[in-house]
Amino acid sequence: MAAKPKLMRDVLIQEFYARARKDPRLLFISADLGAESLDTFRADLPRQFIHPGICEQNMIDVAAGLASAGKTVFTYAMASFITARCYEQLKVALGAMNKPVTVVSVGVGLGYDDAGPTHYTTEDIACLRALPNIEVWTPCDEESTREITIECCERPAFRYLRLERPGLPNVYQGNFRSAMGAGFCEVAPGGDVLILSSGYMLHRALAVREQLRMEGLEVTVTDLFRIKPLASRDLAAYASRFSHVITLEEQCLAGGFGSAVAEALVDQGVAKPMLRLGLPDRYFFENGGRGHVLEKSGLGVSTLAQRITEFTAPAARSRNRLPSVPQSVSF
Amino acid sequence: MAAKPKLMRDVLIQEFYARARKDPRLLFISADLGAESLDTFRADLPRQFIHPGICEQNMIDVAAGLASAGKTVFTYAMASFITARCYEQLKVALGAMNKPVTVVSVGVGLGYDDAGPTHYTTEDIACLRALPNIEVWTPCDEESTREITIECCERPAFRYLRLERPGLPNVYQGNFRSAMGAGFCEVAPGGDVLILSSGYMLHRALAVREQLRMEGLEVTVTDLFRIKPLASRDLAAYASRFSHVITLEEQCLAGGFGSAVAEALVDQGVAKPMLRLGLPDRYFFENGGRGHVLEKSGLGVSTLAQRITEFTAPAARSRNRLPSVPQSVSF
Amino acid sequence: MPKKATPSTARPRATTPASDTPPAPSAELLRELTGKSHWLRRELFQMVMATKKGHIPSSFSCTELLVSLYYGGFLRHRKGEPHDPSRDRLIVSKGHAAMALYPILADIGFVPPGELANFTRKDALLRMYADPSIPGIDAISGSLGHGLGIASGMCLAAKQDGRDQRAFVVLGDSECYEGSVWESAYFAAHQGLDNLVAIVDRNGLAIMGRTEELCRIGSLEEKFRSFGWESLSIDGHSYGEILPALGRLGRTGGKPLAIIANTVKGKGISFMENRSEWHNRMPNEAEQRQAWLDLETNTIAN
Amino acid sequence: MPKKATPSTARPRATTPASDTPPAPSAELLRELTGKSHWLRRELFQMVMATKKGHIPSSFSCTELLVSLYYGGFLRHRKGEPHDPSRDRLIVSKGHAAMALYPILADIGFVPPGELANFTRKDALLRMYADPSIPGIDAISGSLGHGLGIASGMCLAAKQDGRDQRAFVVLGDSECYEGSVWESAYFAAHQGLDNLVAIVDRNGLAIMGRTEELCRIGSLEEKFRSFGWESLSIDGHSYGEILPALGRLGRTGGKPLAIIANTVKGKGISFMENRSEWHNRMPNEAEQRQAWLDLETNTIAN
Ligand SMILES: Cc1ncc(C[n+]2csc(CCOP(=O)(O)OP(=O)(O)O)c2C)c(N)n1
Ligand SMILES: Cc1ncc(C[n+]2csc(CCOP(=O)(O)OP(=O)(O)O)c2C)c(N)n1
Ligand SMILES: [Mg+2]
Ligand SMILES: [Mg+2]
Repeated sequence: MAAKPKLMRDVLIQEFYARARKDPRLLFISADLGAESLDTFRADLPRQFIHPGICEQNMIDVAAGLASAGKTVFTYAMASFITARCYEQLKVALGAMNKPVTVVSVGVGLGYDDAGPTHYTTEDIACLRALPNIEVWTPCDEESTREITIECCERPAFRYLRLERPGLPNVYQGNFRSAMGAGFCEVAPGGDVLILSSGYMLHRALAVREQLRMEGLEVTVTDLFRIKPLASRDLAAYASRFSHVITLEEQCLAGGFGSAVAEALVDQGVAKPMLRLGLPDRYFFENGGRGHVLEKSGLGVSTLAQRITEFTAPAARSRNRLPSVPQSVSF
Repeated sequence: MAAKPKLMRDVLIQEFYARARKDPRLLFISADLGAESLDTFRADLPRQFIHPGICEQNMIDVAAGLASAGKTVFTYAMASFITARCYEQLKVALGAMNKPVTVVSVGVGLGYDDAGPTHYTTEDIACLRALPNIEVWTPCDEESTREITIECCERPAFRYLRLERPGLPNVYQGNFRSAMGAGFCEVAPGGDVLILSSGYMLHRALAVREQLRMEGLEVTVTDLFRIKPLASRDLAAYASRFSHVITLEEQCLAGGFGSAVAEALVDQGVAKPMLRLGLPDRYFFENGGRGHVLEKSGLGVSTLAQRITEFTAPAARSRNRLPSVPQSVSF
Repeated sequence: MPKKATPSTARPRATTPASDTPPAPSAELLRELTGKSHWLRRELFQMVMATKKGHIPSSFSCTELLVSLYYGGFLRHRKGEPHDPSRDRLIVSKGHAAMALYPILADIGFVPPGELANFTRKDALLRMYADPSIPGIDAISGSLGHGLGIASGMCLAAKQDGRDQRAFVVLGDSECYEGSVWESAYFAAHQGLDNLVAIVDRNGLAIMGRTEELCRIGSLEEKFRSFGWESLSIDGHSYGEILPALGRLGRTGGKPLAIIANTVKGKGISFMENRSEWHNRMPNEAEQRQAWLDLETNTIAN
Repeated sequence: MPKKATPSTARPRATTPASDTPPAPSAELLRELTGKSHWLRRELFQMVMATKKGHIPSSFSCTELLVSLYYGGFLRHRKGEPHDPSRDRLIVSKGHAAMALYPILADIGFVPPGELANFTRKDALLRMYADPSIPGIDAISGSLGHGLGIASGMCLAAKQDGRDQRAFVVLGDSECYEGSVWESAYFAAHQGLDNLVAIVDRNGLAIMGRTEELCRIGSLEEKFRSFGWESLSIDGHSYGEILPALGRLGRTGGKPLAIIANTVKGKGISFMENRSEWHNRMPNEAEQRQAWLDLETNTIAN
């Protein structure tokens, strides 16, 4: 069995640390979220670690001020608190002033398993991609986390990084950097059906792909790791090669990941049968953890496989569809 | 010429006032945004008017507490400050606790003309429709403002009301209430091309329709005033009767109004040539006011007419499209 | 030999003004409450150990505060009637310690006692962060900085309706970094919410270390006073100080009341006391044995 | 006869401690600055009247504060060099009054003087709410509660880099309702930002009325002090008090400095003074004549 994957936050902090040791302009601000690697960082580089108290709004404004004075700043906290709680600060102080600050969010989606709605962050893609000047990145493994971190250190910009709480198994083998510019990367080819996903759910997509393959359906899984700026034209051209496009996310469907893909296809005039798989539109107060909530939400691996099979089965093309759908569209 | 339309906020406050006089459980909280009608309200019903200071976060939490104790609460402030500034409070205290509070936002879009990015609110549709339990309504005239207000007083729920800063000319003539349940209403019929819009931009859509009519192109203008819950099936069925679907909004295109429509069409399997017209993805620091910014953003009436003509012209069906678009899609 | 738990006499003494002091609690009540502390800590420890989920140190620093509210007669309620609208309200705004209420809620018949063993288990009632779906819980928790505003709304509603209802809010000291706390502080003072009590669990620790080293908080007593509150500091593990402090409720000349309770995070488990690293950690087997020994011995002088 | 503008002697006196007081400003400087007040108010009035856009009362309550910073030698800058990185920073965090800087920025050669007449006009440089695209403006404004945090970041960076650079933030008193202000207050104190000065324009008015009636603010001097700041109150229209207060910069024993400047909203225009309804209103022709008369007479005793 493979070694337990490193926590994404440790990957990021270690990479940042290596550069911060050489460059005192690199500053790390945490609103009281820790990490093993951060203990080392604090001990070695106390002047480059800033604890602003548990106040996310001030953290973002301070980061804007530091960046104005030439610092390369990473801000770091739990996903909901570094996005929803200080959304206007992100909009005004980082977005409108276009400050090169990296906003590192830990535990997106249902990552804080047992915590419930206050910690679940299922609207961050919808909110943050609505801001001009921002970039939104979702790594899915150690390599992609590392490469994105390097990019943030070396070419600072206003970026939002969506880290998972746990470490995730490897997806990339040295090929992430070359894929970075494109914004998406086919990580498992096969068949006529495309699943687009990212982060934690990308791994679930891969599991669904395995299950479908056993059932005789081949699907391609592609990591759409940069949801903003979205490579709309390239993505649409790519998607147009498939018969069906499926998006899989651990976000609300309104405005989220699948919504961004739908926008791209519609804007580029690519009409494909598309299935957007994501969380139902409600708050989750269930005990039982991430897997359980996903299961109950129709996002368990077998349920997903079944939903995809049904969606892509020829019969489904007329079923569950509006009577008034035109039989032929060309534009 | 018609009388100058009443400010939307005055319509809302007067309607609320009429009920509040009879029912002391109705409370109005303003984070320091005034209105002529509010001066009357404060003078007559001082116990039912609450000024929490200029602190939008506390305003929302207090409203949640009041609602928990059976009060019918309206909270009121400028659009950006009552949405972005207290977004996590909306999520946690009103959304997750499902409290029947009406969040009244004034000056959505570029409504605060000369103010620039801190006051422009071009991401509120994207953010707020991402919250479970919320309803999102955009009135476009006096009648729709009044009817929605009555609904909020009589059947309180967690609702977000997007008011314009200025008063807008009449669109409805006694027919809004009967349209309310549907969530959208055809306000100007004609031709094969559908423009969906709401609020301020609905009026621009009507102006564009006039111009296009003079140029010989008939378009239908439909007011999609409830963007959440979205009547996806009905809307898709309705849209499928047209040859082209156009959305027009004063929001960012990522996750906004047109995005919600695109989601509905894609989810319902209605493939239509669709054009999403909205703001470019940047912050606006220009002087010159709303009209000027819209003009510069390609949303001036003649530019819009031209964009729509080009989009719907038969020649356009292949132009500006990806080479790989399938020539025939049926599903 | 295990290090003994810090005796609470090491904490600063109460600053309650001498005049207008409520009568001292009886020795009998003090004994009863001390027994409840002892009981609650053991219940909580077992509850957490069952699934290894929850926050012990944060719950143990406010144990005496919660016991005082429920068993000292301050949080007026009727046994078995969580939905009684006249019940006084309590929001543990430092929501990671709201779980400390569960054994109490079971004890007073608000939730079935059998549920304690199912804490955080699949489909069970009691969640890591409490919310109003649990009988007796008055607000959602888990995000810091909401409780004071929500409780202010409740207290204002009670006043408007002429109901004699109070609300208590337990805040973390680091929670008081959140600006929303101070927004609500203005509001409660201006509205004259003398039916509102904020109790700050001043254990001196955030997750990453000591508050005064990370980002100085200084005197919360002075801060609340400067925001127009009646404000006093006490030893938050001493019933002899907590009860008189709570007794000031209703004697504040129309002001909301802030009680800064100096406490020890992890109080009662020697090796957890005052150690921030235990915020998110679970004891191993040897540590569990030591912890249980500490809890059985109960060296806390309440 | 028009009502005379309130003489500033009606305001509370300074509380600067007697010891460690910087030398009193010379009579000549006081005369020069008084002239600048007179000039700035008239410039602003004309600027606003041209397009009937802007916020006069909010600008007039902080006129003397801004004049002191630029012409009293506190905000160190080089004429005509807005992009000099060593320039001291100023954020008018009550952004609706950031426009009050424009005539000064023109005067010191940061923006072309001709731009004043184009304030808020299409495609012109000077906007209703200032932002860094305007030379000499250090942060975006228009949303309350950001300036102190942004300035804190700037001051911390200066300290880390060993640069002798300061930042001044002008806050509205109602802006201090915003919790984000207090979040930043903790931070600045903890970081020892004695190169940071917060000046609160304590005019006692929000948009809807008097702060103490809407939602009591009370003593901001005490609040800042309780958050670890050096803090003092002055008459914000009296140069004799403003200059010594600013002179305390660098003598605060490592603390950031908060100056609570008691002011009159609309100061200098008799019928606007202390009247919240003028926040968003424009004078009609008769009122304009009256206003100009007041401004020409200039009854303010600085
Ligand atoms: C708004 C918000 N920010 C951050 C967190 C993450 N968090 C949970 S508990 C905690 C530390 C709380 O410290 P304190 O308030 O002192 O409580 P204690 O456990 O010490 O009693 C933090 C940072 C949160 N829950 N909510
Ligand atoms: C976050 C935020 N909320 C609300 C507003 C709207 N607003 C602009 S100015 C103002 C009143 C400000 O009063 P004060 O800070 O006392 O400034 P003054 O004009 O009295 O100097 C308000 C509520 C805003 N700009 N930003
Ligand atoms: Mg603590
Ligand atoms: Mg004021």
